[in-house]
Amino acid sequence: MGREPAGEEYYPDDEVEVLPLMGNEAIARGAWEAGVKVASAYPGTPSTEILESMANFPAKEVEAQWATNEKVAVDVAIGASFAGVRAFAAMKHVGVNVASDALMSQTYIGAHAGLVIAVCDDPGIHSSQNEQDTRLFCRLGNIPLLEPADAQEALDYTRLAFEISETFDTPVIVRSSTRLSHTRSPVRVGNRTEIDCRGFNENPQKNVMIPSHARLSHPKLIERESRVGEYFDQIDLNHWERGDQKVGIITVGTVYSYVKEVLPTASILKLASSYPLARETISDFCNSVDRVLVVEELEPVIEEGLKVMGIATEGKAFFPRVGEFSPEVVRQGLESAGVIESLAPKPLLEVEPLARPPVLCAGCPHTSSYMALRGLNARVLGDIGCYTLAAIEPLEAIDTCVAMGSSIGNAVGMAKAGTETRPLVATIGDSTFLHAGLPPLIDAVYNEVDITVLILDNSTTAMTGGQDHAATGKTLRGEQTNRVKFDELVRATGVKWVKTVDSYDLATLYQTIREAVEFKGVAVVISDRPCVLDPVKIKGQPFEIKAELCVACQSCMNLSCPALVWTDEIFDGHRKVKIDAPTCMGCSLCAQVCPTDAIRLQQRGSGNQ
Amino acid sequence: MVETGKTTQEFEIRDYLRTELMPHFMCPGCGHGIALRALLWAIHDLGIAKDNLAVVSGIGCSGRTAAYIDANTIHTTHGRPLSFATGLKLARPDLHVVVITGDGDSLAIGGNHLIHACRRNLDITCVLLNNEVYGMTGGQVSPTTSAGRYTTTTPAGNHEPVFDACELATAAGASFVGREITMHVTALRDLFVQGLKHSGFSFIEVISDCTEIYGRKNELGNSPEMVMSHKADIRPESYGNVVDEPFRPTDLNVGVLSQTDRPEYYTAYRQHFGKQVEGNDDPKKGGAVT
Amino acid sequence: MKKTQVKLQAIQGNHSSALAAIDAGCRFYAGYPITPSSEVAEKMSSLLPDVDGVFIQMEDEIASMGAILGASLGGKKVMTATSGPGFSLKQEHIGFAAGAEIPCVIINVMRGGPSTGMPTRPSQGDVMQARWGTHGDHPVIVLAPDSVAEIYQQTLRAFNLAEQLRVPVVVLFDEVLGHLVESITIPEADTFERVERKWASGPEAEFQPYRDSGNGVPEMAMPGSGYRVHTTGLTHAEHGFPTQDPEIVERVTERLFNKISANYSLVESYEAEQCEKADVVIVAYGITARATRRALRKAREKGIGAGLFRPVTLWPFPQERFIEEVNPDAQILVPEMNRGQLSTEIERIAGRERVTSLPRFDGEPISPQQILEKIVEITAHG
Amino acid sequence: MTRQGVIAPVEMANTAPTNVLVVGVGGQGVIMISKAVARLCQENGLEVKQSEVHGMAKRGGSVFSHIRFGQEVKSPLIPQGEADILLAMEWAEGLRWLPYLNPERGIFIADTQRIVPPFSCRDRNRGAESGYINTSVQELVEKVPNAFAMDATSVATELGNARAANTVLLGALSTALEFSQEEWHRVIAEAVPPKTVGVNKEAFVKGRHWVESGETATDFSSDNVISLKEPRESRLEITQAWCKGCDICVKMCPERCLQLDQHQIVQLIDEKRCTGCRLCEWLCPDFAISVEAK
Repeated sequence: MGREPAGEEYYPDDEVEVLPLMGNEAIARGAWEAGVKVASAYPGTPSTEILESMANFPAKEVEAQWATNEKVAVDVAIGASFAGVRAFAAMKHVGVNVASDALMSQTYIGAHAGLVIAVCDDPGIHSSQNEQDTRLFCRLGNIPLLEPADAQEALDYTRLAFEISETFDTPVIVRSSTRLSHTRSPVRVGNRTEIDCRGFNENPQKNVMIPSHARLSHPKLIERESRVGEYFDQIDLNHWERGDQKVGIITVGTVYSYVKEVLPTASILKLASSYPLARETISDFCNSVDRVLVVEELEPVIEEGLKVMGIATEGKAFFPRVGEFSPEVVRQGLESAGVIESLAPKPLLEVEPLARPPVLCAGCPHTSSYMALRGLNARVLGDIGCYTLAAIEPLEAIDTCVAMGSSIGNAVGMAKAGTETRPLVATIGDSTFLHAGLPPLIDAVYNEVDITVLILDNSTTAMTGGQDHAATGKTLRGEQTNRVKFDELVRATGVKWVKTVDSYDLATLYQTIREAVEFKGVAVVISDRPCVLDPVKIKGQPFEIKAELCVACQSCMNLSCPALVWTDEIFDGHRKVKIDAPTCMGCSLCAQVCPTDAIRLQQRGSGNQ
Repeated sequence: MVETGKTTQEFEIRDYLRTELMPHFMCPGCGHGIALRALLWAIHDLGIAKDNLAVVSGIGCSGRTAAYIDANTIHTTHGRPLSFATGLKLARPDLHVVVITGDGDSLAIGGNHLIHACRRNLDITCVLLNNEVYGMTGGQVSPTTSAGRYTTTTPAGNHEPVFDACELATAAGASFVGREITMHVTALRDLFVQGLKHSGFSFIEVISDCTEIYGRKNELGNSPEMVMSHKADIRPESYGNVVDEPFRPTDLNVGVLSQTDRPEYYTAYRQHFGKQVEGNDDPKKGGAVT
Repeated sequence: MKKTQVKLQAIQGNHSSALAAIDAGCRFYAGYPITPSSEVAEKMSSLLPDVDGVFIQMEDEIASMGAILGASLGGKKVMTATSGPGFSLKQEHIGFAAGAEIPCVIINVMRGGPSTGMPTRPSQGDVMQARWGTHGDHPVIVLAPDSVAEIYQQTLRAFNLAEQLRVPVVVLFDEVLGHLVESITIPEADTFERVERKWASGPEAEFQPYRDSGNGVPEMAMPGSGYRVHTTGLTHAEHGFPTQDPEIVERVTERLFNKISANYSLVESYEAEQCEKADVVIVAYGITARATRRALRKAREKGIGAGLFRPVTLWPFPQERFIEEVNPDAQILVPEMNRGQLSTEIERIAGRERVTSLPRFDGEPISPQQILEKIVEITAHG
Repeated sequence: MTRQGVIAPVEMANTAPTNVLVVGVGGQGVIMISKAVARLCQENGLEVKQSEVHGMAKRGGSVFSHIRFGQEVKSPLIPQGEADILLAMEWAEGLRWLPYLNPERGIFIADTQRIVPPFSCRDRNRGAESGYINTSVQELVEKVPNAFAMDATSVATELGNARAANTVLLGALSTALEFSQEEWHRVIAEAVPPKTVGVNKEAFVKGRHWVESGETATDFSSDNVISLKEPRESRLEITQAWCKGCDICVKMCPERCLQLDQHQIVQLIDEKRCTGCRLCEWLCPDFAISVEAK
């Protein structure tokens, strides 16, 4: 690369090592090198690997832990910072919503020891419920932001973030995105710098946010904003590439690489941060070119900043506010802005793509829960997790899905509205329940509503790849720890009707949910089976379909199991089904729904699938 | 691409019913109706003429099903249909004789007749509709009522051990023993086909449901739920070691549970006295089986 | 039938009934061994295979009775035989046969009772049970032969009546007759009438299995002949399916009795000997009738005007003939091997004041001397 | 087929980065293959960027990995029409990404194995067609100048481990890149589970030999895309007087197109969804439903 990395003094020449790292690994490495002592996170794609790779560093160096939710993660980090050690939290963009309560106050308090929060946005919504732009949160909370463009910068900026945090007494957010988090590129790594504990700063006026103290802090925050902006002007992070002066491109983060790909000769100002802006640098750059274009993913944060500064600029007039950028998107924007000529469209090889939506895994215990619900004609309030996939056909068993923990609260609201004639069932995963399901459950008990809560306990945080949580009995580092027991927890809230059922026992599950629905008041059913993928891949003896018995009714196909596919055999005009033995993990659900007894355990040695 | 598993001629159940008696008198969701369909379907598939079919039933809800079949039907006394059937079959080896009985009918009052019918191995197909209760008389305990279940005569839950009808029949010498659940209607049909084709005494237990009386009293859910729970109750080995932990351990098997090649009673009787059975050794061939 | 070529045979009463059954066309027998009737089953087991019939020993008397009803429904003439407790067990299905109108013949060789009683001792204790043994209102025909020859004749007749009237017919005799060996003449096959039941005819769609076909007896449907009917023990209408309609129930139940009374000339049979002018008439049946004949001779020798009225058809009792034949002023003596079962029936017909019962129930037959003494006693008082 | 099969190596000395797009379905080893290629490039002193999307990958979804390497790499994403090599572990996935392949000189290497998603088996009507892509090997070869379609899964299965199909394809790919076989074997050995090093090495050699021997295309081993020519409709007849409202048909209907009305009598609420599977007819204890195929 053509630039020198920031913080060069950390790299003694004789110890340069280059590793291929994902953006998330680089962020974790950066925090570790910066001497972080406490790190906490709640998993969420695309941020999950940050804490997972943090756990690869020795426990005596960094206390890495899963938190029950993002607010808890931030509070843990704040506590460590109060205690005088460098602290770190990581989350995905929507996690900031949960954490923001703490974050918006902590920004008034500042950071005694370095406090850095890594946030991974998900432009393009690969695996989220929205594509909110975290930069707006930074502006809202006056929290300085750093935006690396590649894995090297991810490491460097994270290290630097701790310096900025301590220098300016502020929490700092390092913002990544799906593309950066999951792109692997070579990274020059350094060593860990042990930082001495600063001890607790006995200063109630600074640390205790009561109105009188907060009123004093707010002006300092405003002042801090301009000081950090000035700092961004001074340090060599904003990268100015002088080129063609007709057009100057201001960009930030991963978008920079697309701009370079499409327009290698332009004048480019690649900012390190969208907030606070390096106003002087920007002014200089804008003065050096005839026309200024801001190329930024999602919201026009920089563009509006420039307009406030009185700089004539264009951006979102040509570039979309939605979706993930790519070289093609940048090219189209620059073409419509008249910066580059339209290329004659290449004769691309077009094929109508096959729809391959993600589905619940073969043997996923959630499948039976939703098969059971499907039969009950219930109004199902969904939540965040793999099970959200049950909303699409063929299960089509979820009516709403808002945010982590919303299901139960939504059910309470619908019950209070009193207009829904169908039974109300909130479905929520184990990890999600711990994350944000408990307060609304307490609310449901407190406000005496008639709802059923189905806790889908698969003993892991499956959607993000199988992370532990408070009810798995294991820590981030895989050590045994205390375990929350759902039935006891739920009873303690005052729920009178609690039953635990094996998720693979479809009939009992169906029956139990039906009984729960008939119960007047809050009823909780715990559907209990481990995830088939994590923490260990479960693989039982596969099932097979006796073709001669199959009547192609498609009952099993309603499971949407990836192991079930059509064959070329026809019964009464319908296609018969077969089981792909390597994919089948032997959960028996298809056999349980087959009305013709055509699905049997594969006899050993008879498999021809 | 091949079209498989379909009968050549469409089965239309009305062709086999006394439609003037419909709707039948069974309660909503009673599994006996499903079993009846499977039986008639099998009879259709085998090409057995209604004129050559005799259905003998006992007393109880199961006994009432026979009347709806457009065949030679005999609704006999409590527990005794097998005795009537024995006489009928010996008198008329050309008829296909099917007995429909219930759990109380065949295992309690008719237990003696059942075991001896099994022992003799006369070519009769005996269908036991097992709904675990005396439904007709208002829901009293039967020899197959599951442990702990409530009936009008087990107010504190059933404390008696139960019969496994199929094991009983096998031990008594029935040369064909099978079991199915109503939800497996096509499998049940196939089991009936096999049982009807079998030369000798075939015993087929159908796990049926009594929703209105037994189900309600024991909170077993409504009909679809009862039908589905039968599905979950059966054939542990079919569900294997559901990834290392069986989800519901039972020992109820379905399908053909035992089949032996013992001499058929009537054929053996004739041969014993040095006579050939009219037409052919195989009494089945006297009928219209194709 | 080759057996009928044998003109004269010395045979046991029980065997006699078996031979008659075969000659009547019985092709199915199901039974369960019980003293003193077991020889009937034994004989049938050897006779039936030769005539392409089937003998089966069932698991109990209930099943035996069920089996013969099944076979009868299949179109065969059928019979079973039993005694004592076995007859009790058969009652359930005798009722079924009465209700569903299934032709069948039941041999009951009476022994001492109640319960297991005295298996090897004779009795006439089942007279009332033969009539009222099963529950509900129903007709039954009971025939009471008094010799091995008559066992043969009445068994033949029992089949004819059963077939003709679609009723269960009981042939009732006691242990003594059952085991008595006498020479009898077996008639040529073409010398006696063998009646077949009336089979269904006419359009299948219009056929009703319990519709009066003219003489009160419905036609019967032969399985496999196209008439697919329903047979049930439940009270049923003409179409054969259950009913609880009071009007229909009354009509069909009435017909069950009417078919017997309307055809009573076929059913009735009795012997009246010097009854018209007698001072004393002995009403006796079965083995007791044979002792009575001897007592009568002695009484006449003593100058007593004594007659004999012997009902062969015990049930329904030939009441009209009795009134016709018997001197209305005669004293009536009813010797029987029970506590007076038939005598109450005679009291009902003749008036209590005229009837004297001579019961014996110690397991021994009534002797001529006993009867004579009683005749003398009655006439002395008279 | 007259085309010469052997792959001409990609010109790696070019200043522009070399673009390899590896695609497949979750669980096929797309990421593993990508890492191996990336590692090999990095060890040869090239700058490498490898970008992937997971999250949904484990749920049977489409998985892709962009690998870009050269003297200098900017964007981690390959622009459309600029992939030098498209390596597809699954047939339809290969076709999905065709727009990314350089139309003039791009090399297409695909396993003809077809993983039919449950979603493709959704049309329940009589005579329904599979939603799986219809393009045959022949059609593809006609469109793409440098297409190589091989039944890698069968090759790997013959070796005793179907999962080694990705290494078979890697063997084919290796002929397009100027790295030595020894280097390939080393990175593969590091990437795969220790127990499977042997079989993967064999798989690699098989794939490489397949291309070197001049092969270009294998036809499908089985055919799951045949269409039924006789779509038929079904008609549901409900004898209302016989129905007792037991709800069995409503609950057992795979298409959820039945419902009890206010009189507890079954009715068909969505005629279009009914496929005529007959379950309702079969499971009705009251014989109140019959299905007729028109």
